[in-house]
Amino acid sequence: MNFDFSDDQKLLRDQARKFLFDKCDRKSVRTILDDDQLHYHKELWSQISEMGWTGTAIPEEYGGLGLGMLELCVIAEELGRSLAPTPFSSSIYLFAEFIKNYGSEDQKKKFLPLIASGEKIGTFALSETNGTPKPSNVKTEYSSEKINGYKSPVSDGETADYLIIAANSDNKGNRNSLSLYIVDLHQDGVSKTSLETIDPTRPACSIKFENVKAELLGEQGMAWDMTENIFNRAAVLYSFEQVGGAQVSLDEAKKYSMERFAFGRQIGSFQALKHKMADMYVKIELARSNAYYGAWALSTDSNELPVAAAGARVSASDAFNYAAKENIQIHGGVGFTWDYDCHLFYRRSKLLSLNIGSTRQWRENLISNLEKRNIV
Amino acid sequence: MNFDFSDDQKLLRDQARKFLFDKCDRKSVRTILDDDQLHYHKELWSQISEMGWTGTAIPEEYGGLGLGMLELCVIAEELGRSLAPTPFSSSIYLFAEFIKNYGSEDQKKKFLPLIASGEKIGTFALSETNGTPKPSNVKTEYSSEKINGYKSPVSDGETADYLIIAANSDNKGNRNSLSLYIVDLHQDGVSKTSLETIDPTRPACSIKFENVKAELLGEQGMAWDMTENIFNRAAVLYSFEQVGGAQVSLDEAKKYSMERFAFGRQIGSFQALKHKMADMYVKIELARSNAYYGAWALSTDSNELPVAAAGARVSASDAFNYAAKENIQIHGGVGFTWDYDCHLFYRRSKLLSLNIGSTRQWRENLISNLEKRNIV
Amino acid sequence: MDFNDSQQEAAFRKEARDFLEVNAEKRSIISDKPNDKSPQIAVAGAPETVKGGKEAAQEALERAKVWQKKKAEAGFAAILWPKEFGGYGGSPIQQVIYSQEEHDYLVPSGYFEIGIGMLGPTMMVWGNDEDKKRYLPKMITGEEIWCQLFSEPSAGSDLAGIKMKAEKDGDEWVLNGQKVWTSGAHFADYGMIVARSDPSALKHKGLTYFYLDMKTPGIEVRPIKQISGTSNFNEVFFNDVRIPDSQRLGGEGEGWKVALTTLMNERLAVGDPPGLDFDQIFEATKELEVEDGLAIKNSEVRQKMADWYVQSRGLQYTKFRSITALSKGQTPGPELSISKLVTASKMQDVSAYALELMDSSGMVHHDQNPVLKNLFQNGYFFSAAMRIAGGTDEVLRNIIAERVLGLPQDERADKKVPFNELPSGKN
Amino acid sequence: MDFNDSQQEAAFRKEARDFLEVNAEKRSIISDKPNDKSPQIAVAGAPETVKGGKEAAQEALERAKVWQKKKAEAGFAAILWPKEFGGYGGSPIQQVIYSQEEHDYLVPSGYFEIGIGMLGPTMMVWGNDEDKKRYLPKMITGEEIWCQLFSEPSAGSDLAGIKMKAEKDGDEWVLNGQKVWTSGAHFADYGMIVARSDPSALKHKGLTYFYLDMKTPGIEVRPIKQISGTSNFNEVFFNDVRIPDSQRLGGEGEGWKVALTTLMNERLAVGDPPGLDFDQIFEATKELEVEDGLAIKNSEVRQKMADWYVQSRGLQYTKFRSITALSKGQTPGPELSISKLVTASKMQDVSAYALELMDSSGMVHHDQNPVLKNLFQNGYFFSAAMRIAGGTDEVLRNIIAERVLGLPQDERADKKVPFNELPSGKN
Repeated sequence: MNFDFSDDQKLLRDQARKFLFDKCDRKSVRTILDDDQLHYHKELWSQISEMGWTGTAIPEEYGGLGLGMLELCVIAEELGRSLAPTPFSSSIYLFAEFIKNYGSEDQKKKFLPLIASGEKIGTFALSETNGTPKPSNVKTEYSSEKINGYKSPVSDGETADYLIIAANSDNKGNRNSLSLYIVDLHQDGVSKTSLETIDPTRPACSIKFENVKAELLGEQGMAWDMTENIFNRAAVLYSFEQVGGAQVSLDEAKKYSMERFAFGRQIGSFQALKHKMADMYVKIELARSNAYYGAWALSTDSNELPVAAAGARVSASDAFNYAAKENIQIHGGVGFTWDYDCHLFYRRSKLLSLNIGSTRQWRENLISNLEKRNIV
Repeated sequence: MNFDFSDDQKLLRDQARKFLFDKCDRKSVRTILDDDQLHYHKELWSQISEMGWTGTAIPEEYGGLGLGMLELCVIAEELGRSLAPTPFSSSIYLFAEFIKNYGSEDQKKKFLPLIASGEKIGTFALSETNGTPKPSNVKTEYSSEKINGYKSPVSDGETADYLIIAANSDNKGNRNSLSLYIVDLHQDGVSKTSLETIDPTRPACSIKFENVKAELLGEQGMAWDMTENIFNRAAVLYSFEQVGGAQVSLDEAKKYSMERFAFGRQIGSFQALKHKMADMYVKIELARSNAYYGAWALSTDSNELPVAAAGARVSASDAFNYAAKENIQIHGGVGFTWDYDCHLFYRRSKLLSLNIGSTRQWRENLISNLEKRNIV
Repeated sequence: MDFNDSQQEAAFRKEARDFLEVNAEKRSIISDKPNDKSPQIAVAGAPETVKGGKEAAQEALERAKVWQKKKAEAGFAAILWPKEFGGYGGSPIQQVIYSQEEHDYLVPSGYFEIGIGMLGPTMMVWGNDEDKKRYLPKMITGEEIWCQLFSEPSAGSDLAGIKMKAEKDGDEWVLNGQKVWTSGAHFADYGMIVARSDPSALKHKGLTYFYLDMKTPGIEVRPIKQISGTSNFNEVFFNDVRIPDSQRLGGEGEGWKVALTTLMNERLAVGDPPGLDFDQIFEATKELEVEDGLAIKNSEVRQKMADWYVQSRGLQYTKFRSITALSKGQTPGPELSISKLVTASKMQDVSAYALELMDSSGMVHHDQNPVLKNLFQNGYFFSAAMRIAGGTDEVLRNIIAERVLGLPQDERADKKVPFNELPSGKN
Repeated sequence: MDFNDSQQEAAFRKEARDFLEVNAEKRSIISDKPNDKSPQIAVAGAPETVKGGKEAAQEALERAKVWQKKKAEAGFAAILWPKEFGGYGGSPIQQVIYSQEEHDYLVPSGYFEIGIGMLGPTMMVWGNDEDKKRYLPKMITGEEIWCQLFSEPSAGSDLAGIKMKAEKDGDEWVLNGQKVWTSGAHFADYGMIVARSDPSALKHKGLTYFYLDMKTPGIEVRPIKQISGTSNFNEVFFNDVRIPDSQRLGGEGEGWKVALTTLMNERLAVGDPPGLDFDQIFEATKELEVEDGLAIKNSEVRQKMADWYVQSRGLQYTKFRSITALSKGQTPGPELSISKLVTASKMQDVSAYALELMDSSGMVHHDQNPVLKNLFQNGYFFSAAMRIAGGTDEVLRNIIAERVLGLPQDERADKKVPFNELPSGKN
């Protein structure tokens, strides 16, 4: 029984924590928050790319470090703790994973080194409407080697050089008519419109495609299956970001409640606040354990992954949403000011629980996969 | 604006409270709880019948007092407070209301005086299986003037003289194939089996029917519509019982928390307990207000009744379930002993939130009726 | 039980309605003007910063003053105040009726409520005749706007923890310190303030209460930017602010008593704030699609909606019960204390859930979001503030437990020790 | 990360499995023997009263003793104890492995845990050599059963509020008072007890700790009937019970310190109690029908189930993390403190919800109810007790806040005042 990260992985975690503590303080985060024109922290991005984080789980032959998914989990937790304003998740958890898992040898050779070095940034686009994405809601089309259509919101779309996009390869509008394509966003016919997100440090845009060149990724008609699998993989990584953010929310609530006095006492001595923090702790520990299980399933390519990933995501979303929201509450008046950092976590927590599908949708996934497992 | 009971109604409430305080103390309730053979408190039943409570909302021409539904609401709240172990609700909220609203003149003349005087007891039976009752789950049949089938659970079935029963009048097994019938339970072919309920002071049994005589109530094929309407009416009355029970649960929690000391303090001075009781109070006030609205709709035959009744029931079930459960918690160790009364309320609260359909089902009703109202 | 007005009530309602029909614009429905439905700060007198900067804010203020003047002339601006100060001399039920009617119209709000609802009544009790004659009528007409300077960085939930120094110097007082969460300080003409005149007395005994001109030298007002990006509140800094002793209300050391008068006059509920509630999410679920079709047809959505419906309507009917008590001349029970507690958390839950239903589009703030515009995104931020402003959830539960249910107070460390010996952390 | 045993661990597991395969019956699945799945009291050593009255209870006790003897002979009864007292001299991870394996079998439980897990270790620390030699080996073999006499009517959550009088009379002590919530007092041969030897000392200073023979004259045991109708606990009355001073453990006035040894030895989690959790309601939803078909296909049911699943598995994986720490020779973190807190409320919610899904049939208790028999009806009652026994939800949250998170203690009124001057109400 070894349900823990290895000493090497823990060392990596400590290094990452220290690095981000130095290079990604709240002031850095706020430079992105406060400036509509900045979509990510370029300097930080260069630095973490130089350190090889972007290539953590990319094989050495494609320019990566060739470490495993567990190492990526460890880094994800630290990115979550520090609220790092970079396109790391879009480019690494999504774009790179799609290419790594489904790209042809040529595609891997072409894209992975650029992504691993941080030189180029990739992202993924599925949603076109409000509400739960369904095959029938995808109107974007691929025909005559061109993409026409519209995607919104596209996380990190403004920053991205490449995009993986789901589009209809025939007209049926069902699950099997959808394929994935790789699009170079630096071409005519691509028009981006900025969107304001609930967390401006994690931006998004909408993108219109008019006769845009694209190349097929993976098997035709398999977009939905591939997306489910990569979303499962990403869900585990995001769950570590969420656990990281939740833990800091609790830590800061605790710190404030011990410094702040009311009625002649530390406010952290009032049961109303103590028990709220105990509840945060419980949710975070459950989430952490579920995330670990997800990490195990991810790192071993277990067929438990669909259940483990959904469990990790549901638990982590719940923990971070709760911790971020009650962190504001524990701070009282200052908690809802712009100057205090509580809202940074409140924003991030909600964004992270929506970006690859709502928690509601992941609960549904969880039970579906449990049913399937039961049948098998 | 007069959103309150009248002075006369309040006087009736005070009298009822005083009467039940004297005649229906916890010892009386426990005589029924502790004895498998006793299904209701006969002496209490005689007394409340003599006082005319059973005839409150039955017109004078059929032997009742000819008061209104508001008066019945007032009495219901007191019955709920005192945990009265009688078949009042089965006989009055259900059986009498069915006859009053849908009976022929002959049926009213025959049954209502017997019910109003408390001489005879009636009840109603729909469910045959576990889970949400649906027309397709009703297998009981009426043909050649005879009922054959099975009903379970039948509240107060062992005590009842008469039963209104839903049965198929043709074989379609859909909503319109169901009719209601009145059955005299004192006849061959009726066999009852005792069931142990979660609240033995509110008993139930299963009943098997073999070639049992029955007479049609109301229009053929209209069982489901009539039942929905009478359940709506009963839901308001039950919501008053629930509010009454919830209020006593809170009162007793409060009392105990002020008498009991731990760590050198009244336990009611700890925020964990204070805030729990504040939450009870909030739920109870919301439930009371929703019940009042239900009472208004009931007493004015408003077409708001379906929405108002469902709202009252959902809110009251929530309040009583919460108050009863946390009353145990506030009592700590003694709270889960047989000797303390907390469990009487815990039992009753759950039973009352299941007897005419689960709270879940009533939430569903509420939204359905809101949708209908929106369309109209 | 019935919902009809008495004859007199009906007559008054007609009067109010006639006035509003002529002088104000009806509130639009949700889908027409979504921004009108943006949640407003529900605590007294905190108008959302008007988008468009200072000029737009100044214009909005002027429009509000024009409206207030009309309302005052028609007699509706201070229904409960005695006629001698320009009030209507009316009853609480009339105030409720007017508020109900006004709720259907788009009228400026958040400028005059604190003065008319809380500070004016305080002056009526504690001011001298001259002061009353001078200040009260202009509160009603909107010519002079007042703000309330109570909260401080270390006196939030613990209202009496005030540190603002008031030192006597001859016939004057010198104020030094900081107030915070002051609604409307940036446009107020006058304010009422509680300060600590004797730090060596017990916490509740060393306070004194004053009113002052907000243009008095040494006062600096700085807006507080909130989580929503807008500013409803201010910090107000006092640097050797000198005011004459004649502006004291109540005796030296009696400040807490005077402050209680202010706090107990929190105005009667004046209709629900135009907010984000069951009706809005009900609309949204008719537009949004989830995995198995329209959200409103989904069982989980329906179950949640039902709970919000009974909370929302339960509060409304609770208000009806209070109004009934009022219309019978009784004091309403403590039922209203539950309103903000329930409403704020409900709004947070409803908002967060609506974003869930939008799935990844829920991330997108602002007018690009087609469902009910940015209503739920705004609500997500606004509700977090609403759970705190005007009494945190925790303070409200304590109030219900202690004042409504009569449960014992928390162990209090601050009752028997001189204020300047109380532990207070670094604040 | 992997879930495999080390070579040594695997060998030990095989040893345990071999023993169990030969000597015990595999636990049946849910639908075969529903009563085996009835929730058991999760606190140490409280076997559900056996249905069928005293004789059946006696038989069950005898069976348990037979089983315990076998287990002790095989070395598995006290894996953590040193060999000199009949233990296995094993490691915590071995204890966990054995418990995991035993969990799959139907074996008697609730008789010996308190002795082996808590009282034996207390004697090892505080007893003299003679006592240890005399009593410890028979705890393991099950020849002598021990109970823990700590709680009192006014010492529940407030464990140190003990009033039981211990008065010294020459070489003897005279005990007078009442204990309560004593598991197994009705079949125990010996007990350990904390009593107040000096009421004028501070609350935690005036206690003394003893062991005693439960047949000592003056002891009366009365079962407590619980909400479920069964009796897992007892009241124990002491009327001039005389015990020699030689049965004192620790010094006079050191009782609290000794008691802490007992409390800190709460045994390692020994596998989950066979209970009522996600798996059970998952099964039920495949049988029950709601308005739109099978419950498992209903969206609201699925959403709720998902939350219970992640709670349930989250606890299980948290335990894996602790076991990992154990297997590396570390002390597990405080993660385990969350287990009962989460489990008890989850069980109450799951039970109540299952009854909802049954609709009116949920009212019916007992074997007539065809879905999973009376599992959820029992769970509805049992969980209410589980949220209290062994530390209420509120005490557990306090423990997490103070001991895990390091938050400040509540204001304590009882720290500086002699015990007999503390307010204590009528109890």
